[in-house]
Formats: sequence, structure tokens, C-alpha cells
Amino acid sequence: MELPNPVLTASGCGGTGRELAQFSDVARLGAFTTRSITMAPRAGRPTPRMAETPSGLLNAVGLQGPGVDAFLQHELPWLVERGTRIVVSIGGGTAAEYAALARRLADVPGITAIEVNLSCPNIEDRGRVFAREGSAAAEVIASVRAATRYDVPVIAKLSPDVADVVAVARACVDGGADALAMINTPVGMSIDVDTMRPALAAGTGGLSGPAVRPLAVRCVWQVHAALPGVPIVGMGGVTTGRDALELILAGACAVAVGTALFNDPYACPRILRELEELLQRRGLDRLADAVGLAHRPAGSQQRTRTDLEESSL
Amino acid sequence: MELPNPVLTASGCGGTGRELAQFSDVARLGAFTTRSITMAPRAGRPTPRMAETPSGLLNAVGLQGPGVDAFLQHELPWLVERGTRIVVSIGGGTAAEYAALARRLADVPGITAIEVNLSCPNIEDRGRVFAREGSAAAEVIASVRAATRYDVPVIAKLSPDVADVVAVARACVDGGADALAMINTPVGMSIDVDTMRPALAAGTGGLSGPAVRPLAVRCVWQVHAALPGVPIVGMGGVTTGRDALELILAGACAVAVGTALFNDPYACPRILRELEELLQRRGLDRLADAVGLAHRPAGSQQRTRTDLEESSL
Amino acid sequence: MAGSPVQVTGTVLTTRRVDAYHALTVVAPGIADRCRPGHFVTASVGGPNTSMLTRRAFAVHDVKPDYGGTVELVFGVRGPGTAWLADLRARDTLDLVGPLGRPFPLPRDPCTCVLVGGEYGSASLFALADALQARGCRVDFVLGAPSADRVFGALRARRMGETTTLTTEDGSLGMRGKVTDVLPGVIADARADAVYACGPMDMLRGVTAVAVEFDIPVQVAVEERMACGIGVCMTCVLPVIGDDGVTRMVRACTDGPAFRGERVRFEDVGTIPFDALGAPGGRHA
Amino acid sequence: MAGSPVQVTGTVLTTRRVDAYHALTVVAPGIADRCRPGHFVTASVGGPNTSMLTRRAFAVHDVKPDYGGTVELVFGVRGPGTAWLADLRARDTLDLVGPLGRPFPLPRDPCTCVLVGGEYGSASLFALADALQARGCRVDFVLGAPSADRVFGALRARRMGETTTLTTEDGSLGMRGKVTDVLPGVIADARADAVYACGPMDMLRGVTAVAVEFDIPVQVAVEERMACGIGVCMTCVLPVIGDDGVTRMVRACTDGPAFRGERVRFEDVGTIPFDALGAPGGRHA
Ligand SMILES: Cc1cc2nc3c(=O)[nH]c(=O)nc-3n(C[C@H](O)[C@H](O)[C@H](O)COP(=O)(O)OP(=O)(O)OC[C@H]3O[C@@H](n4cnc5c(N)ncnc54)[C@H](O)[C@@H]3O)c2cc1C
Ligand SMILES: Cc1cc2nc3c(=O)[nH]c(=O)nc-3n(C[C@H](O)[C@H](O)[C@H](O)COP(=O)(O)OP(=O)(O)OC[C@H]3O[C@@H](n4cnc5c(N)ncnc54)[C@H](O)[C@@H]3O)c2cc1C
Ligand SMILES: Cc1cc2nc3c(=O)[nH]c(=O)nc-3n(C[C@H](O)[C@H](O)[C@H](O)COP(=O)(O)O)c2cc1C
Ligand SMILES: Cc1cc2nc3c(=O)[nH]c(=O)nc-3n(C[C@H](O)[C@H](O)[C@H](O)COP(=O)(O)O)c2cc1C
Ligand code: FES
Ligand code: FES
Repeated sequence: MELPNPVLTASGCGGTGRELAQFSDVARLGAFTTRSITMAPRAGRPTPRMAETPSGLLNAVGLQGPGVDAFLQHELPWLVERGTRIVVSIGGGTAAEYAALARRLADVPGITAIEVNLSCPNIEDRGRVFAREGSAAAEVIASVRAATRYDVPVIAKLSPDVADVVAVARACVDGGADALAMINTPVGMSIDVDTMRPALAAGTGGLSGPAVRPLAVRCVWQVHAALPGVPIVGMGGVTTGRDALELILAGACAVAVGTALFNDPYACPRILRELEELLQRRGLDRLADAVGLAHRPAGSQQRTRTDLEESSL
Repeated sequence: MELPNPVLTASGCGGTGRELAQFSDVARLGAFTTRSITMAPRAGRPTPRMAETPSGLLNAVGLQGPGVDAFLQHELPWLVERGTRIVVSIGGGTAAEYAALARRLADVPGITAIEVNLSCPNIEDRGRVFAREGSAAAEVIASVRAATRYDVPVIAKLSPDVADVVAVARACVDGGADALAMINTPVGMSIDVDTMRPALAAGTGGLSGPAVRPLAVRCVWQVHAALPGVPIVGMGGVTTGRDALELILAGACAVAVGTALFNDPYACPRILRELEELLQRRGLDRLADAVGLAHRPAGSQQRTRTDLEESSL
Repeated sequence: MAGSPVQVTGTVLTTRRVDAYHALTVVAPGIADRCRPGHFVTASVGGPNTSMLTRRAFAVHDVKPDYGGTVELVFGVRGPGTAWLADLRARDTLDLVGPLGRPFPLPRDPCTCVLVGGEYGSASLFALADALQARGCRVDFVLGAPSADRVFGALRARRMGETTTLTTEDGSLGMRGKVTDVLPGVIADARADAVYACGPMDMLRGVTAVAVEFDIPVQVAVEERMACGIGVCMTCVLPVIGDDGVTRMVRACTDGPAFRGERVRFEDVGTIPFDALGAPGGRHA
Repeated sequence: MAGSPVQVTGTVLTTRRVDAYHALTVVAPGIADRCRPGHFVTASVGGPNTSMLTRRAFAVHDVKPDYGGTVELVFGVRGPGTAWLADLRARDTLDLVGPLGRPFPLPRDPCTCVLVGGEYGSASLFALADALQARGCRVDFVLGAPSADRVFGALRARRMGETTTLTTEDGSLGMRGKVTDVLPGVIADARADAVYACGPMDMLRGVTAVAVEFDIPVQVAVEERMACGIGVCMTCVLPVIGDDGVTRMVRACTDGPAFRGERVRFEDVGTIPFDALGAPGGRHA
């Protein structure tokens, strides 16, 4: 899978693509990642759905969306027409539902990759989130992999709030994941001390933004160290080219931008520009030369060996 | 266990007590929590040991300290003399080592509680941190509980980077913990994009400060909901009375202040003052009336029943 | 929409206090050009290295052609973001995105409109009144707030409106009570054809009920917590009934903020109505 | 320590550029009173709602009695914290904690001292020179930096010092080279009894080596990344040999920043020497 550049939108943060297109050309994105598409339409969670925290954002949108049929009818074609690289994120409550979604997408042209949002509650395991447990995650990935065309990569999206992210990553790769995306939002909460009630209607929510970047860098670092051959899409608090480079040096070969889009709708092209400048200033001609570079032993010269293709997922 | 007030210092953030005493009276603290004391002296990790992240701080001090003997000889007596309430934090590499520490402290007068730092690598389990796994954590707690005088509470300090903090909390309580402290720092990382190396010599470090407060509030909330009778010391990013109240409304009956001390050495008395004012303005005469108040069903009247004593751990 | 939104690093031209509110005039040509009544803008707050990530939304109070185009925002200090804005001084820069949202639709033919504003909500009504009067409409104002210092724009309303009725809950200005107490009388006296309203959700609900009672159309501009303002985050939704009779959770920022009042399910704001499209266990799920 | 440190919300009196550096004079009575040469202060940066949590450490350049007491800091812009400080204007407030650290010990009897400053490190040497001269000491300066604009205080050194020798790596001012290239000559010519040095770690290492060569005492003021500056966080440690010959990881902020040069294990800074107290697998563990 080749991308025009390594800066993607993060799932659930770029709307349908049309909204961002008011600001800049979506075909110029490394890829547009859709919100997590579900089988049936979903109204999501009640409001308030957002709360600001220090350098962070809590959200509990609850995968609001029109369902896969309406998505294929009204949202995907528009993106395809524009020549956008499209990563379709999918979410479900059982492995079977993920597989059914993958089957529904299998014959649809124009899909660059399937990203499996594993931060959904497993309705067969008392609502425990798939990403929390390697075997549940692997089962989902295997069923999606089996239902997806061989030439469409399946990306497993992991969450940082587990005891051992490497174990979950390894399980997903063993289950057939072609690449990994991390991090999804860890679960957080905020309480309004004036109303003395949770700030979000849903109580807890996902924490995103620069506050979680150290967790994202750590996850990418650990997984890249353990599974150096597996492409990683890094995300979590990327707001500048420096942040993107941080994740790349940790081992990501592409980055996704989420919360930063809310403050700066031009974030993706800006971050790409900044990243390219930083790479150039460091004499890193190819992005691949920078991937995982911070892992080289202290004091050693710049890595020359490259085991990853430019922007390949 | 009665404390003069609900604002404590967090382990590893108040030095030996003498340094803070230059700014305000340590006897006025709810309690002074020591850095985690180890059996032998420890030199800790190489520098750089700190890196700033957005609204957060990464540290990798590595439990530098003089060892339990020197602690008992040079540090504890000074605190006892001043009439300070003292929570002694302990850290070890095996359950047996924790137990040995607890025995060493058992006959020492002036210790208000033992806090067990479970975020230490278990040298018998390939360095896996105790707090990551309920049974390992419970084993440590049980051995410390057995070695500690019946009237000295044992507090289990938990970490947020687990798949299910409630399961670990429950295991610790079943193992004999009288109270819980949360959160210890989740593992994070930062890479210096100029040197293209990890910002910390140790690579990864613990993330603290307001960035992690949403994780702390969530952990306290979840554990209080599951184990409403268990006293919780809340911590993680408390910098103001509002932050303290947030954790209290989530279910903490006391709060500890860590990173905020680095910016404001007067943080503890200031936060206490701000907290008292906030409680008063809300007509909450007793702190106990506020503990867990955000859990009441939406729209219900203020809780009047109280199942927790004021500032009791 | 009158052209697509842009991001502009504006310069603060003037700041002033207006009773309980602060008003900022910002030079922001690209935005000013495109603004229509009911549009809003979002401001980045806190400056470099701030811990505040999300933009704050504000109705555009006034647009002027000076310096290539200025917009004026009127706001009360609620939390840290508005506190930061209140500290801005002339010549500081302010990063704005706009114009955003669906502006107020205007009647095709001249008619009589009652414009109802609650607190700072009235800020967006004067540009609307201008546009209506330019189309030959008669405009009557009803402005209310808890207290006199929080009624915004009374003088200007008096200058512009055929009639202006003020209410305060504490009686410190105009009639004691709420705008909904006086609205039926105003509608009746003016023989109003339509109502526009902007203010707190409770007020919009009450105003809508009155308009429905009189069987005249009502446009309300709603306020919901917004993380992006541009339609990508889905945090600002509220239940609105579509042309097909189906309730959907629609975005206040891009499907609104102006809605036909009777389409907004005010009683259900903050919930997912069981019959909304995609509601848990609902018929469409 | 000359009294314990305090927190002061100071007011910026003046700001000025000095070549590559910024200088801030801050009214901070409680701190100014207590400062002795070699003390440092920490500044809270970023203002309300900032994402920057830790204070930044700066040597106190000058203390004056004006307005109850002022301190002057001299700094280069390195990252976002110093960039924020560089933007401060007169009348802004600045939150300072100080005085912090162990100041330079002064000789009991009059003697000849060479004061060596690298880059902004020379900032803390002038108060020291004052104190030394007040005790009847002779003072000679050696100041160096990579380039002329980064040599701080050359004029003042020329006024105060018996001799002043300047070095720059690019030769743009004084001798081309490093302070350590000229230091042996200065020590020999002045028949110096002691050396004081402040600057980058590499320079301190070199200066210490020279002083050891001459068998004269040397005091160095070190810089380490600090999260607290008050001795509670243990992030600022470096390996220093104690009176008992045991190497300990000691805090730069409270055990230093001034140390006897020969006691600092410069080659091992950034590591835990295997023979340090409590080193992993070490003999004391
Ligand atoms: C379309 C629209 C137009 C508005 N016009 C005006 C106006 O003209 N004048 C005015 O004073 N206020 C207006 N508001 C409300 C204004 O956006 C909030 O008062 C402001 O965001 C509060 O920010 P804060 O940091 O002071 O408060 P905080 O409560 O600390 O804000 C925290 C977070 O919640 C969000 N938030 C809080 N309250 C609101 C709210 N009511 N609406 C949307 N987001 C909120 C903020 O954007 C921020 O992300 C408008 C809101 C919307 C949606
Ligand atoms: C005792 C002492 C005295 C100092 N005196 C001066 C002085 O007089 N003039 C001057 O220009 N600089 C001085 N420094 C260095 C100054 O503290 C740093 O340049 C400054 O902290 C950088 O902050 P920043 O936000 O610009 O950079 P960043 O690199 O973004 O800072 C990030 C974090 O690292 C810490 N940090 C980074 N570099 C240093 C450093 N060298 N020392 C300590 N902490 C660091 C900061 O405190 C902050 O927490 C001194 C340092 C110490 C320890
Ligand atoms: C409002 C919002 C909605 C999101 N929706 C989804 C989603 O539908 N599927 C998904 O996999 N991740 C979702 N995420 C997570 C992001 O894709 C991303 O993993 C996370 O926010 C971290 O990146 P950031 O800090 O750049 O936002 C959402 C995040 C936000 C803030
Ligand atoms: C520099 C530093 C050292 C710490 N040392 C310890 C320690 O020795 N034992 C421990 O249990 N926690 C330690 N912690 C964690 C704190 O006690 C606390 O749990 C955490 O920092 C969250 O609180 P805060 O955000 O208020 O700092 C340390 C934290 C910091 C920042
Ligand atoms: S505020 Fe983001 S969609 Fe409306
Ligand atoms: S900076 Fe915290 S102990 Fe020195």
C-alpha cells in the first residue's frame, strides 16, 4: 500500500471529508480515514459529548453514523470521485459483525485499507472492549482479514490502556493484521465541580490530544521494538511536524491527525509541510530513513539500513 | 486512621520533607508521603531523568534513595519530631522484599500508614510491574499486610495502565489492602526531535501532571463505583482545589499532590484552602458529604447518607 | 452558505466593556466579507503553548468594512477561554475561523418579524434586523436577561425596532419576568408573521411554543458544546425532526445553529430520543 | 543558605537585549534580599492555563536595592519557556522562587581568583567578583563563547577585572579558541590561588582539569535539567565524590549548583558510575 504522503486524518475526526474539503483538498491527504462505520445507523451518545481537559479532549460520541449502507451510498462515492486515498474504519459488537462489515466492503472499489477499531465493547463478553484482550482482538482481525480482498491491507487499531500493548499487537499480527494503528483514546473522565456531575453525559470518554502523546510515543516505540517489520500508523496528540516526527522516530511510518483538526482545519497539509522541512534539515531524504531512528544504539551513526518502504503501511 | 486534613503529598514528590518545610509547616499536611523506600540504597537512573510534555511531566528517577536503614536513621525521625503524619511508601522487587521492608518498619513508632508502590518491576516475572496483574499485586499486599501492625493501614497504590483497574483494586482489597491510592504514573515516552533520541536516559518514564488527571478521575470513579466501602487516596494532576474536589466527587476521600509541588512549593496548603472554600460554597459541611457525590443518579438530591468518616483512609 | 469558511489571524482593533459583556472588534477581512446574519466564528484561545485545545464559538455581532473588514464579537466570561479573550488588548492577534454555520434564512417578501434575544444572544440579531429592514420588513425586539447588566443591545434595539420590549427576571430593567411572558402581546400587537430567536435553550423552547401557538414560523439559533465548529467531530448534536418526519441527531454547527423552532425537540435535548434514527434499540437500528 | 527561599510574584521593571541574550529586571524584594553570588531562581512560565508545568532555572545576574529589591536574569532563548520569557514586557508579572541552591563559597582571606564564564554562565560571576573584591581579593576574568554575540559581560569584566581575557571559537572576539586554551596562562600570570567557573558542562570539566594541574581549588556551578529546583524531585542529579570518598548521585539544585570541581565526576555525568552509592549491582547495593 503506497500513500502519496505520510499524514492521514484520524478516524472520527475528519467528518465525511466534505467538511474538511472546504479548507483543503482531501486528495492531497496521505489518506482520509473515515469515522468507524457500523452495520446499522447509530445515533450515538447523548450530549454533552465533549469536555476539555489540560492539553486534552474527552469525547463520547458513541460512533454516531448513518450505517454502512448509507455510508456506501452517500459518503464513500464522494471521496472516491475526488481521488482520495480512503481508509475505512469499521466498528462492531461481535467478531461476526466486523466480518459482515468487511464482506460488505469487499467488493467496493476505491478502498485503500480497512482499519479495525478494536475499542468497541464486545457484547459477547459483558461489554469488555476488544482491544483490551489479545485473543478477542485477534479473533476480530482474523475474521476481517478472511473477509477482505487480499490486496487490501487490514490495520488493527489498538488502545493504550492495557497492561501490555505489545502482547495485543502481537496477537493482532498473528491474527493477520497487515499493519497497526495506535493509539486510540484511553478512557478518561472529567467531573464538573459546579454541577458536581460528570462533564460527559456518558460519564467516561476517550482522551485525545497532546496530553496523550507520551502514551502514543511509548506504545509505538514498544511495538516497533518488538515487531520491527510491522508498519505502524502513529497517532495521539499530533499537532505539529515535530510531533509527527516524534512518532516516526519512535517507529511509525505514517501518522494520523485527529484532535488537532478541531483547532486547525488545515492541520494535515501544515503538518506535512513542517515534517518535510524537518526531515530535510536533518538530511533525511527519505521518510523511511527516519522510521524508528530513535531506536539506534546511543552514540551510533545515523541508520542507513532501511526495512520499510516510504509511507508504506 | 484520622488525618488532620485531606491533602497529602504524593510519594516521590516531597523530598525528605525538609525541603518543603522551608516553605510551609509539614505538620500541617494531611500527611507527608515518603518517596518509595527500598531495602538497599539505590542510585536510580541516569540523567536526563525528566522531560516536559504538554500539561505533563515524564520522570525516570528510578527510586533513588538511601535505603531503609538510612531512611529510618536520618529521615523519619525528623518528620516524627515535627508531628507530621507520615505515610511510608515502600518499593521492592519481590513480594518477600516488600514483606521484609514492612517488617523493618513494623516496630517503628510514628508511621501513620504504609503505602505499597506496586509500580515496581517484579524481578521474578521478567520485570513485569506488580500493578499490571491482580494476583501479583495481591500477593505483595498480603505479605505486607501480614508483616504490618494491625493498627497501621496498608494502602495499595495502583497504576492506570491496565486493562481493568477495578480487577486489580479488588484483588488488592481481597489481599488485605485497607485503602487504595491511585493513580501512579502511566508509562510514557518523549523523543527529542533534535537529537533524535529518547528525551529520558531511561527511554520510558512515568507521566504525571494535569495531562493524566482524566485518567485518575476515571480510575477513582470506576473503583469507587465497584468498591464503595474502600477508602481511596486520589492523585494525578491535582494543582488546584477544584482538581482536588473533582477527585473527591469521583470517590476519593483524600487527595495527594505530586507534580504541582514542583511548580508551587506551597501547593498543599493552597489546595487545602481552595478545597475548603469550594466545599463551603456548596454547602458541604463535611468532606465526607462530598466523597463520591458525582455518583448520585442524575437529578437526585444531594446525598445525605455518609459511609465514610472525614479524611479517614 | 455564503462561500466557505477560512482561517484568519486577525488583529484586535478595539476592546470595550458593555455592561456584563466584553466586545472585541477584530480585523478579519476574509471572514467579514462572507458573513451573513446568524453566522458564527470560532476563536483559538490561550496563545502559544496553551493547554486549551478547542476553539470557542461566538456569534458575529457586527460586520464593518473598515480595514478591509472587521467582525465584532460580544461575550461574557464563563471559563478560562473567555477569560483569556477578555484580557486581549488592541493590536493583539486573534486566530479566527469563519464564517461558520447555517445563517438565518430571510423571508422572500416583506413581513413583520419579532426578534427575541436572551442575554448575549441578542448580539446576532442586529445584523439580522438590518437585513430584514433592507428587505422592507418591520422588526420588533424583545430582549431579556436575568438582570439589567446582562441585557445586551437595548439602546440599539430601541433605535432599530418598531417597538422594543425589555424583560429582566429581577425587574431591574423593563418588565419583571421572561421574554416569553411578553412575547404573545408583542406578536399580537405587531401582527407578526415570523419570529427569530437566539438565547439559552430554555428560552428558545419557550419562544417556539409561543410561535407555534400563534401558528407563525420561528427560527431559533441554538448553542451546544462544540469541539470543532466545522462539522467534523459530532459533539454538538441535538435531536431535530427532518422533512421526512424522522428525528436525527444533527450538528448544531453545520446543520444549524439556525433551525426551524418546531423541528427542534427541545424536551429531548441532551438525550437520544428512542425514536431517533439509530437510537439504541430503536426501530431504525 | 542566606535564609530560606520564598515565592514572589514579581513585576518586570525593564527588559533589554544584550547581544544574543535577553535581560529581565524583576522587582522581587523577598528574593533580592537573600541572594548571594551563585544563587539561582526559578520562573514559572507560560501564564495561566499554560501547558508548561515546570519552572525554568536562571542564575541571578544582578541584585539591586531599588524598589525594595530587584533581581536581573540573563538568558538565551532555547525552547518555549525562554521564548515566553523573552516576550515579557515591563509591568508584566513574573512568578519567581528563590534564592535557590548553594552559593559560591568565598575565601576567608584575600587571594587572587580567576573567574571563568562560558556563554551566559558569566552572568553569575559579577556579583561574585563584587563579593571577592569586597574581601580584598584580586579578580581576573576569562570569558568565552562560540561567537562574539554570545560572550556575555565583556565590558563589565574589563571594568572590574585586573585582567580580562576573551575567547571565541570563531575568533570573532578575543582569542580564537576556548577558555581552557588561555586559562593556564591567566592562572600563571596572575599567580591565581583559586578558580571559579560557570558555563557548559564540557567547559567546567576542562577548567577543572586546568585547576587540578595547577593544584589550586576550583568551584564550578553546574547546570542539569531540573523539574523542581527545590530538592524534592531528584531529577537533577550528577555523580559527586563526598568527603568520605564515596560517589553519590547528588542534586544539582540543593547540593549545588556550586561544587568543588575535582569532586564532580564529569566523565560520568549522565551515567550512574558503577561504584556510586546504590548503583545497580554496585558494592553498596
Ligand atoms: C454557535 C454559538 C455561538 C455562541 N455565541 C456566543 C456569543 O456570541 N457570546 C458568548 O458569550 N458566548 C457565545 N457562545 C458560547 C461560548 O462559546 C462559550 O461561552 C465559550 O465557549 C466558553 O468558553 P470558556 O473557555 O470560557 O468556558 P469553558 O466552560 O471552560 O469551556 C470549556 C469547553 O466547553 C465549550 N463550551 C462551553 N460552553 C459552551 C457553549 N455554551 N457553547 C459551546 N461550547 C461551549 C468550550 O468551547 C470549551 O471547549 C456561543 C456558542 C455557540 C455554540
Ligand atoms: C542552576 C541553573 C541556572 C541556569 N541559569 C541560566 C541562565 O542564567 N541563563 C540561561 O539562559 N539559562 C540558564 N539555565 C538554563 C535554563 O534553565 C534553560 O535554558 C531553560 O530551562 C530552558 O527552558 P525552555 O523552555 O526554553 O527549553 P526546553 O528545552 O523546552 O525546556 C524543557 C524543560 O527542560 C528543562 N531544561 C531544559 N534545559 C535545561 C537546562 N539547561 N537546565 C535546566 N533545565 C533545563 C526546562 O526547565 C524545562 O522543564 C540555568 C539552568 C540551571 C539548572
Ligand atoms: C471526537 C472524536 C471521535 C473519534 N472517533 C473515532 C472513531 O470513530 N473510530 C476510531 O477508531 N477512533 C476514533 N477517535 C480516535 C482518533 O481516531 C484518534 O485515535 C485519537 O483521537 C488520538 O489522536 P488525536 O490525539 O490526534 O486526536 C475519535 C477521536 C475523537 C476526538
Ligand atoms: C519525580 C516523581 C517521582 C515519583 N516517585 C514516586 C515514588 O517513589 N513512589 C511512588 O509510588 N510514586 C512516585 N511518583 C508518582 C506520584 O506519587 C504520583 O502518583 C503521580 O506523580 C501522579 O500525581 P501528580 O500528577 O500529582 O504528580 C513520582 C512522581 C514524580 C513526578
Ligand atoms: S462542533 Fe464538531 S461537529 Fe459540530
Ligand atoms: S530539580 Fe528537583 S531535586 Fe533538583
